[in-house]
Amino acid sequence: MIVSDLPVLIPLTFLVSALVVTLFGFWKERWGYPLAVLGTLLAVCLSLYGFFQVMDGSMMRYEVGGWAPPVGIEFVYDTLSAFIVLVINSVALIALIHSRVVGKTEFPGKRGGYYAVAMLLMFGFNGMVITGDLFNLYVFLEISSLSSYALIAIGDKKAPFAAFRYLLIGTVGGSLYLLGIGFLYVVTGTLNIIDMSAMLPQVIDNSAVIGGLILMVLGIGIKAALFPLHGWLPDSYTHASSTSSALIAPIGTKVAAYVVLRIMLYLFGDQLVDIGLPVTSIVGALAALGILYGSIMAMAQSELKKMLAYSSVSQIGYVIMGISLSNPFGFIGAVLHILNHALMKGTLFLVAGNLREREGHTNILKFDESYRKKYPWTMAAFTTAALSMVGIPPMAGFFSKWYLALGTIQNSNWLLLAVILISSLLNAVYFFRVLEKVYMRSSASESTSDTERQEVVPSMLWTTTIAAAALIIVGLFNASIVAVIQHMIPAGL
Amino acid sequence: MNKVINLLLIIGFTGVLLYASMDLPYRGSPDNPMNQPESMTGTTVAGHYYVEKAYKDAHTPNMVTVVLGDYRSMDTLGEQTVIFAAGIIGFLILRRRKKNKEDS
Amino acid sequence: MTDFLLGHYAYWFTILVLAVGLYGILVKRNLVKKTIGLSIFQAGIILFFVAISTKWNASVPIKVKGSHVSEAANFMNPLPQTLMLTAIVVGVATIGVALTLLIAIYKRYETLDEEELLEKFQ
Amino acid sequence: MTRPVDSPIVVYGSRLLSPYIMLFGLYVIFHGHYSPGGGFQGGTLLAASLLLVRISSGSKIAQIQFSDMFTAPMAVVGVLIYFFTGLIAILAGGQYLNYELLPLGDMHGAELRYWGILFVEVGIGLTVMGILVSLYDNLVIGEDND
Amino acid sequence: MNLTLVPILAVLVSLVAVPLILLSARKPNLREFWTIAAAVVKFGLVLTLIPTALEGESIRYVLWEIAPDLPLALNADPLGIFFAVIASGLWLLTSFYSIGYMRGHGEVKQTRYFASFAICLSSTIGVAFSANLLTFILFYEMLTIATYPLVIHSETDKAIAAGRKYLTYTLTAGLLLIAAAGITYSLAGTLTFQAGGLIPEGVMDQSTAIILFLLFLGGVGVKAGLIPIHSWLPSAMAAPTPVSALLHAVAVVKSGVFGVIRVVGFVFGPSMMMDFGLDQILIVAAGATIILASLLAFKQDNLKLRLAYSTVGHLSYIVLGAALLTPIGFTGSILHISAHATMKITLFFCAGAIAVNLHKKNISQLDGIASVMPWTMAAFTIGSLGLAGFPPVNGFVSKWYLAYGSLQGDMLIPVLVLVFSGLLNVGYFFPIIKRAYFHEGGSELDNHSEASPFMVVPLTITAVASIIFGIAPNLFLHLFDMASTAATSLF
Repeated sequence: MIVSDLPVLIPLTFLVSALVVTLFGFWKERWGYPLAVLGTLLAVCLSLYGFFQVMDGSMMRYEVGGWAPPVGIEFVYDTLSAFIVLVINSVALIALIHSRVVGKTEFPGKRGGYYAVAMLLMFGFNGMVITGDLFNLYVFLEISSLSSYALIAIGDKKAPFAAFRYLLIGTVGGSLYLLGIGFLYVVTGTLNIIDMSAMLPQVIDNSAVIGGLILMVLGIGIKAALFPLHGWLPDSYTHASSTSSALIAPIGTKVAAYVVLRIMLYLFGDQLVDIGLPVTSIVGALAALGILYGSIMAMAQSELKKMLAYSSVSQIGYVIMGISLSNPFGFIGAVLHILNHALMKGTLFLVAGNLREREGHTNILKFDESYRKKYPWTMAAFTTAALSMVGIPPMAGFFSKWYLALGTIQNSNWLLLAVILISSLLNAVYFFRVLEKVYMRSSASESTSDTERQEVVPSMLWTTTIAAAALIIVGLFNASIVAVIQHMIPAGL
Repeated sequence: MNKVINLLLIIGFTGVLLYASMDLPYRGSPDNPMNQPESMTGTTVAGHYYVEKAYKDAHTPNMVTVVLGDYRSMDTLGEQTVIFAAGIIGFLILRRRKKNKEDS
Repeated sequence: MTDFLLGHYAYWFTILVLAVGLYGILVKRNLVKKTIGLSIFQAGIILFFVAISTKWNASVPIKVKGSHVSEAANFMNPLPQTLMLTAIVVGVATIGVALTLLIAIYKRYETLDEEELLEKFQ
Repeated sequence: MTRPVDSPIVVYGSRLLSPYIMLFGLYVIFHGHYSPGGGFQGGTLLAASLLLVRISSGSKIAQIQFSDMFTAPMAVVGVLIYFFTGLIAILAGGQYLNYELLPLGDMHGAELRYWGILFVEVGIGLTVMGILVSLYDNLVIGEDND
Repeated sequence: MNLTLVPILAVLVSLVAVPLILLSARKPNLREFWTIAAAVVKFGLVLTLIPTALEGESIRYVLWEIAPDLPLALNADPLGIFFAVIASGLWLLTSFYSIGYMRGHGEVKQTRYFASFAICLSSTIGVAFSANLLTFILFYEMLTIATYPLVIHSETDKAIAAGRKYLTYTLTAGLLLIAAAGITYSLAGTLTFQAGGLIPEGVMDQSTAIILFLLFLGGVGVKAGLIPIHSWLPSAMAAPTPVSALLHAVAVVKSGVFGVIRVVGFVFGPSMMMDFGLDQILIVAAGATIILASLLAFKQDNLKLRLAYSTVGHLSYIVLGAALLTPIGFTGSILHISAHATMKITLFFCAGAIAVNLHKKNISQLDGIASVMPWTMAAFTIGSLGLAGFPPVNGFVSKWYLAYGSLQGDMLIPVLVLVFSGLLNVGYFFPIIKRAYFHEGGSELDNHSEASPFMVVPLTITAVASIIFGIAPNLFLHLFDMASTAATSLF
């Protein structure tokens, strides 16, 4: 019973957690944290179990309410969605465990509501990943969006304004997506992804289908911060509280990218070629521009979190580029990079959270050698993640780039190959800039308090180091992950 | 400069929509794919199925209610969650901390 | 040609509404007006879906007791209408959150004008 | 808006009107199977009846009618009703939200679905009412200090 | 005796030493003990592989698949073992020398220094034993990162700038190498090194081949110090002298030329190189580098810089040997890896000893130091004579084979280049020796004596080794046999 119901139980775990956190969090706000962590832990266990059920490439189609797909809503729990669910839930677990102390200092008195909203966010993300119905996806998209607006609004003074801007542009994105569904629905008469993808070949030359595709990719592209629709991202991630950015930054854009992947490679699949519009090339070009733009902007930042935010813009470009290559290597690269980037950005934002908690700021210009002495482990985690971002083997980041590079080579797309290589260099520039300061610049004050260890509390330290260690482990053993990813490659590729 | 970009955005957006709407089926025509009993690949068409079977399936004359509450009940759960989220968010952002009680 | 116009004019009106909404979001400086623009934008989408759910010579998708009309042709498609019920609720929730944020912003900066806000950030 | 309106006509008029709107809201929820209506619409009406008193008589007095302590729990209860309706179906061996498997007496098939829809509509009604009132309460909360 | 695990152990032994070194940061003696112990163990392990190499066999050890069909695999073939013997043997000497140098200099952050050094050596052995291109890249990049802390060791502005330059060059190179590997993979479907070339015939045309080769050359050529892309090497001389000695005479730069040999012999293969005329590119690049670097060496007054340019030149000897595409040429090329390593490390050791002992870094200050530091200057003389190609130092042997190889390939220009550069070598080394021996030293030399034995002993050993291997290349380590085995396996 439980096994076949997993697709729906995983998201619902978060819904229940949200309700329980709300009830108890109103009563005693300190209960929010353990309940949220417990709920997420349960979800991680379920998704791990579910992942092992479907990792051989099998697929669970769950008919909610007992109605067969075109009539009812179905949840599609295949290898890909199981993988993504596992990734986002694990990263969320790490971020939530990490948030114990940050929560007390950054949003005191609001922890009950905060964790409830965080659980709703995860409910939305899980639903988006698992659902097999386009409109249902929209509903989950809005749940996650509303929650992320709120989580971003909890932060420093500028946070509400950043969140409002995100809300404006994000809602437009959601609406565009909905409009795109509308166009496709009129032409095909169905909302189910699998059902619709079977019909699209017959109506592919209909302008409404093309318009629908454009609108959907545009709408989700806003959520995924695809260049040039990334405008909301840097401010949001910078001004949000450390926990929020550690929770949303690794997951949010990845889930949206996953939806782009579903739309482009599963819904449209090989029809993308017939569509009369070079969609893949355009999306690939945008991704490439985003990669370069994000990297260049990241170099110009003096605020660590803003730098990481721009780096997110660039990294999401890799995922989208992998999708736009629409060949097996590109697919592997994209999916692997979703995992890798979730881990890398998670680690980096956790490090930023650690520094904020201790130093009260994350201004790169103020970094100096004392940081290394005070927080040796935090800085080691930062170094690991930075090397991974640059793409130094055997860190995880290298391998997704490797597959992406193979993908570009397979398509003989030398320009994109060059972009991947150049952006690695740019990554190196802005990360080594920080590393140089942390490891080399002698500290201004020579007081002894600056050289003693003041490492953060265990709950923060361990999560940070585990995330960083995961980068190396994923890198070394990525072949087994890729072996699973190969089961996900859609038939048309 | 900004104004020009905004204007271009609006015009471009309208253009895309107009282009996309050109091939849309005529409004209200019973021949639309979503009103057919069977789709072009031979699967059931949800809209038609609802009209035909809703009463039989749930003894409820209001098809919209059946679709909302039964066929697409997951949507509705999500919808309820959205509302719920909005409420919690209002609470989260606007409620002040109560000064007297706070667990240390 | 006439058929084409009659079959499509409703879509174009919704597109017009969408454009107006987008104009409000992009051009207006006051954040409340932007929110109103957002609302209009969502209304445009709702109109679009309602427009596609119409069927000539058909009634609302509610069976009336006693009448034995049961052919599918006599009822409009209930699916888009249901979807729009959901979308309306989502829209309301979004606007609610937007207003919440606006109040939070206003409490801190005492203005809702975008340019003034940006100036205050400097 | 936290203080009562000055005009007694408005205050008492709205107090008089409130129960009838509430009744109508309940009607809309329960009659949703037969006419346009349902949980969302009815819940909005329920919330309207409460908000009317909140606006006219001021937030303080309105607490007697419906305390803001109850709004969020009521919303939670609403979602829980929906959630458990679905979960019971799973426990009974079916899919989530498959009302045909609700253990309700000796009813079958369509009849069970009829009742299942009613349950979830009630749940939705409670949530919508609770949340709309809670949103109002939160939105006006800042005016206490002005 | 089962040797399967030896390659991986040889790689890991210094990695294992890293945490030990870090943990004993507060106890210098213990820390240095770990370094020495790791070096001894590593050298011992590598030595056990020599018989295998002499038989022309190789030991393959697959760790696990790091990507589908691309295992992380080690393969100790004669060429790799040859390189590993040189690197690990000289690490042992450098470890002793480092202790003397670092303590004599009173350097800070010695823990970081020794830890990075150990990682570097692991990477170098890894590069030597890589069975495929992906493993090669992995260790190659690891080497890049591990060397960075050594380059910026002194943390002066100059060192940091040099570090940036180093990173820019090597990371770019790494990326080009990754691109090249990707293209190779898509062409050949495998990345496993194969004597005689891994790319099958007929999968690419002339232009693809040239582009691919240039990408490879960009990738490995930076570390090999080919001339337009060599300029990180002189800048990196800001590092402490033992670093310059081992890394910029043995580990890093030799990884680069080792990479060139791998690319020429094991990726493209001699016949394909010949078919597409790729050897011409390499010969021109190497020849130009040899001449230009020797000329540039003249200009340098800083002793280490002069040695650096000399290194640039000599690295291209090896590249040139590989480009000749004859068995003898390859033998000479491989031999020159060892020859240049022993000689140049001697010279750098001397430079370091002078710097620590007398605080002199420029050639113009070296007047009369032979009287104070006779051992050091004797070793220096041997080293420079060897580099210029005088018998009986081992530089002569390798040069002889290089020249012989080019004649075997009916090419005269390489011979002329070799002869001319030999003259230039004499030209820029002779003034140093002349100053040291025949100029009158200043009064500040009076109260100085020879440097500490930690430094003098290693440099004497390397100098003596240079001569011994010059007279009998096959003594002890069977270097010559290994080199010729490795070279003939390619044809």
